[in-house]
Amino acid sequence: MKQKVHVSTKVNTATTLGELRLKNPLTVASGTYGSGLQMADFVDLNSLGMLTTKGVSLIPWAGNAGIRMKEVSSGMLNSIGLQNPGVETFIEKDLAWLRAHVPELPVMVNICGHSARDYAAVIERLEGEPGIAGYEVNISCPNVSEGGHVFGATCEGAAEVTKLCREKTSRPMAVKLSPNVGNIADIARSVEEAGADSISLINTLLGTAIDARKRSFIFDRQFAGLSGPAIKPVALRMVVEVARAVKVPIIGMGGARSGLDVAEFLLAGASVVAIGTANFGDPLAVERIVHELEAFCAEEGVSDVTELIGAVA
Amino acid sequence: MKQKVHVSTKVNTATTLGELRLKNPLTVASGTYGSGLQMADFVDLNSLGMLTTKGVSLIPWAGNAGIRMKEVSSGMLNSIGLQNPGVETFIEKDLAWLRAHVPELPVMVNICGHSARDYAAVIERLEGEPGIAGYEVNISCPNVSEGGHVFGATCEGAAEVTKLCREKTSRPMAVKLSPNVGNIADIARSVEEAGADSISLINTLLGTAIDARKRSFIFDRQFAGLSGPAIKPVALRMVVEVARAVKVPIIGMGGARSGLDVAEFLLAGASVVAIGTANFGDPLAVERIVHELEAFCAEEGVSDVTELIGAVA
Amino acid sequence: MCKDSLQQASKQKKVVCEARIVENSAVAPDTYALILDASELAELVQPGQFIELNLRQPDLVLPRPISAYRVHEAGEYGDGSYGPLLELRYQLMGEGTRRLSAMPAGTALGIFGPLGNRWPVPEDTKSALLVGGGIGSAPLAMLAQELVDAGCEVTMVQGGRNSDLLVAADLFETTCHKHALATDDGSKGHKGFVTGPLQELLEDADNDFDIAYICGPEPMQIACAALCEAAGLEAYVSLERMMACGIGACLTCVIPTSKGPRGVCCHGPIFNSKEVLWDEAKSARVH
Amino acid sequence: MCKDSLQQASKQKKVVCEARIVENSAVAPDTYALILDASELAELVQPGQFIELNLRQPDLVLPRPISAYRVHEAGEYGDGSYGPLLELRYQLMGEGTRRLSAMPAGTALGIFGPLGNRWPVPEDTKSALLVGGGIGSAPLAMLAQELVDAGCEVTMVQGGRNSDLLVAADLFETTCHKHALATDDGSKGHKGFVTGPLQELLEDADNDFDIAYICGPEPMQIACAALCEAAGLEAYVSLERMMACGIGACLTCVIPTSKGPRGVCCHGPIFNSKEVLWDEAKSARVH
Repeated sequence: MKQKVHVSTKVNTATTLGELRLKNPLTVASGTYGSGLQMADFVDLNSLGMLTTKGVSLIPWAGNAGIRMKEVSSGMLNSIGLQNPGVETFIEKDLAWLRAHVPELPVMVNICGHSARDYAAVIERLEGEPGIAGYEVNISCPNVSEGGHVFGATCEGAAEVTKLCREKTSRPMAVKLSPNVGNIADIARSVEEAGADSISLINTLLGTAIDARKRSFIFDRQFAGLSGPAIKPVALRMVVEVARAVKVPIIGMGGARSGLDVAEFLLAGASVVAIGTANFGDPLAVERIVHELEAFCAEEGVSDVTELIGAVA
Repeated sequence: MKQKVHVSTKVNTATTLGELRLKNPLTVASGTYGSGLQMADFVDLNSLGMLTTKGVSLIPWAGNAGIRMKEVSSGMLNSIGLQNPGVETFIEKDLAWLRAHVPELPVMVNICGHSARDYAAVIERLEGEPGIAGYEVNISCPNVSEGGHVFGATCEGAAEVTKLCREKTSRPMAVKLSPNVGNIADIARSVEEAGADSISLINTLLGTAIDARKRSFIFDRQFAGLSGPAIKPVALRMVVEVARAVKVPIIGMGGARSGLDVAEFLLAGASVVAIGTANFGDPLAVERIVHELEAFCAEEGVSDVTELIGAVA
Repeated sequence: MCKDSLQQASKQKKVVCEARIVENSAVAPDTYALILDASELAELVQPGQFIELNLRQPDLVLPRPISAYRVHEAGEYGDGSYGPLLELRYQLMGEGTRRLSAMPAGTALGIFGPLGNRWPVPEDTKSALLVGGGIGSAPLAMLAQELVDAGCEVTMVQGGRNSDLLVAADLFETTCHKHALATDDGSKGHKGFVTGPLQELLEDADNDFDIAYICGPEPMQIACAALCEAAGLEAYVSLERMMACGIGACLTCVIPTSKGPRGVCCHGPIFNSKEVLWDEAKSARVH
Repeated sequence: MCKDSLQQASKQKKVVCEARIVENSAVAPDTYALILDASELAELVQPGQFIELNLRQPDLVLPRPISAYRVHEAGEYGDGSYGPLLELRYQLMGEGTRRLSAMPAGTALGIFGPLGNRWPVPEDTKSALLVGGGIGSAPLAMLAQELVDAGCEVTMVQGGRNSDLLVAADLFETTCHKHALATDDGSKGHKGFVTGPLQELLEDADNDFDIAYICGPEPMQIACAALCEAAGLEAYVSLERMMACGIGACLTCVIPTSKGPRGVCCHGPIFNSKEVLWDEAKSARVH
């Protein structure tokens, strides 16, 4: 086994996401951390480089009926349905809490909608509110006017949402891509051209689970989103593909649960890495992973984590 | 915990794949079982419902350089590159051996090629040879004339290969789809229209692995194919989608490793289920899984496994 | 969505730590007693609350929520000397509990909590009716002890498939003032569901219950709550749903209530039975 | 592709069974002795062959190939009475071996084999030179014993990072007629690589080796094979590659040779050093 050399390299973990300056390259995958305040009894939110909130829609969404989660091999399927109390409640309660309690923490507000105008309207409403570092536009929401296909399934749909949102904000704006496509690089390029400042990927892989004894789907909506370590190889591959296709920075995610995983995502081309499913097993996951990443860098003589970004050969 | 009722239901495991009659719905995923003969010291090949061989090309393929496999969470990535000695050697050695030793076993010969004509030529060469139950056309091979994109990435490419192969054979012909697309149902329909008698899915998900300390890809070709339980939820979902889109039977696969998994694939719409990665950990996996499937059916009062096909609601 | 409950729960300190297994043994068919060395958490946990247990199995990405059964005072236990120990009772339900059941003493697990709300005890509670079904009796044990210690008259009605599955019956027999039993097979107590003895107790004019606490399989909870409500008795139930984070972040475990969707992990697990929309809730039942 | 080797190997019976751990203990830093109760397999295995061990960890889908170290005769062992026991030596290399190292006696694992070819011993072999590096000495132990039993003169040259990592040095010291040692840090034997004492032995006119058997890290095997070849000595090496099926089905572990690509699992693991195309093989090295 390789002897670990404990070099006393001082590691600078600070990174940037476009114009945003982050104290470390860790954020959380939208929906796994609430709007942050739910975690505050367990974790120091300031340990995050950036907070990404649960998706916020224009009006309250009730989310899906039936079972919402099933654990599968090295992962989980979820069918939450972006339940949220809507942008007004978000501003009044969550955002106010964040401003009051973690004023220094960059907050990326995740945006969802059932039409391109929905998304734009949420951003328009938030644009005047202080305490928001930027937006992450989730184009994996079902497009109600287009029969439920997600916006992220086509270059045109992805670009449309991006463009309308871009018009409403001068803040940094990430667009979060769906991985359930055959041309992730094309979609990334469309989104970049339409004005995204950064690209988040991957959202969950579309999967299903069946209860063989009941002969029924586990989920009322039949299909659900797969996350966790199971999808890490696919996520890494897509980050590599997108990093080669666009110039804007990438927020990489998909099954990362260790400092080594984060290093892999950085090497693949991500500037920031989101921890998702790993938060569930351990509310302190991000804190631990930041330490692991620092240790990895120290061992490898990396004095600045940004050295790793896109450095795979 | 549910009390298991040990009903003495006699279970008929026989099924069909179009005109083929199989003693049970189990086969093996191409490439995980050699051409069968390599396994013969360990397992009674006649325990399979059907044998699916490793891919056979017109001329010998050397396969990929570098590391060819990496274990990942609940799965593995492979980059074998369809190494095979070519159709002549296959006929002379492997097929001859199969005819001599397991004459009753339905043998599905998996076909690969770098051009649509390649595929057709392999089938043409095999068509006169006895001891072949049918072909499984793997359209996930890189299309050399189209810059390495796989045939299975587009409806047109998939249909073209299918059509040319169809012209060369009157034997049952399955087409094996790539899951790295956004429209699996469309591709399945194209392939059905072009003359496929059945559809196999899913091939591996495209992924990658990075050695963070070396800052390099694990695989010389950078990307590799993900298989194993990690992909089961995606595979099941795609089987459901394809079963709704086509009338031809389905050979389902992707991470199945137990009788319960097989029942889920059958319920999702598969008529036959292939065991892949699970063969590596246990050469007797298929035999065990057949028994587990029988036990499941007995417990659930299923007297005929074909009752399960597509029966999810 | 758990902002309200958060503000309330925030008053309670939370702990994320490592817990070593002190004992993990079968106490009935498919039923285990798990004693954990997690003293800070043991000191905090209230009757009805639960913890999340990270089994540290790489392929099982989610922690397991398990309700507190009781807290052992600091002192000697087995071969060692410990701070307060947390005891849980769990039943084999799937792969996670199966693996947990094979873990020997000394195994280190991740744990965080206490989570969720507690059984509410109005100040003037003089007589309480507890109804437990199967493993669902376990989350009532701490409550029974607390009520008895507070001078409250406690009646426990307990059901199970058979006499082996009357979880912690000895403890309830010792703790409670009255203890009625029912088994599906009649191997102990009333033959039939727990609703039989419950109905009798409710009809008995000598009883003057102030409140009912119900925990068990959902159909049993529904039936028992209906009987209590019909008798004009306020009933609280402890619900179970597939759960991920356990702390109100992911919205996996929501339950429809008359107040809107509520998180079992953060607004619950304990709800006033009248508020739960049982029919709507049915499609997300775990069992 | 393993048709030829298959026909050859077919003469050997193969076993797929369950094996219980009889002993699993650290014998040196990061190095473990694993004794398995798998008597049918133990009776079949030949020097240089390996087995595949299914660790029964749900997230680790592949079995672990490990070479046979030695076979203990049937009889008493520890607390029990056993048929022939199979002993392996393994080093912590990653997640699989890490988990294996934590498994107590009594743990049931899946096993299949014997796999691969064996060290070839030409009929007229009178004097053999064995060269082992690190954990790579282990697959030479059965061979050394076999050769000694056959009346062959056996010289073992063994290297390791330090004296602790001269795997099974005591056994070789007892078994072999000559035993030369080298450590990187000079803590035992020659200070430096194993090539030092090897070169001396090859240059010593008193030695008249018929054949050399080399096992260890690939760069060490290459260097040692080159020295042997230069001295006109036929050398066999035991190779390692990422492996899946272990039986010639999946073509994961191919190695480029002058005869074309060959499977380490089915044509190997043992190859004539002259046939291996070392430069081409480099990109698929495991370590």
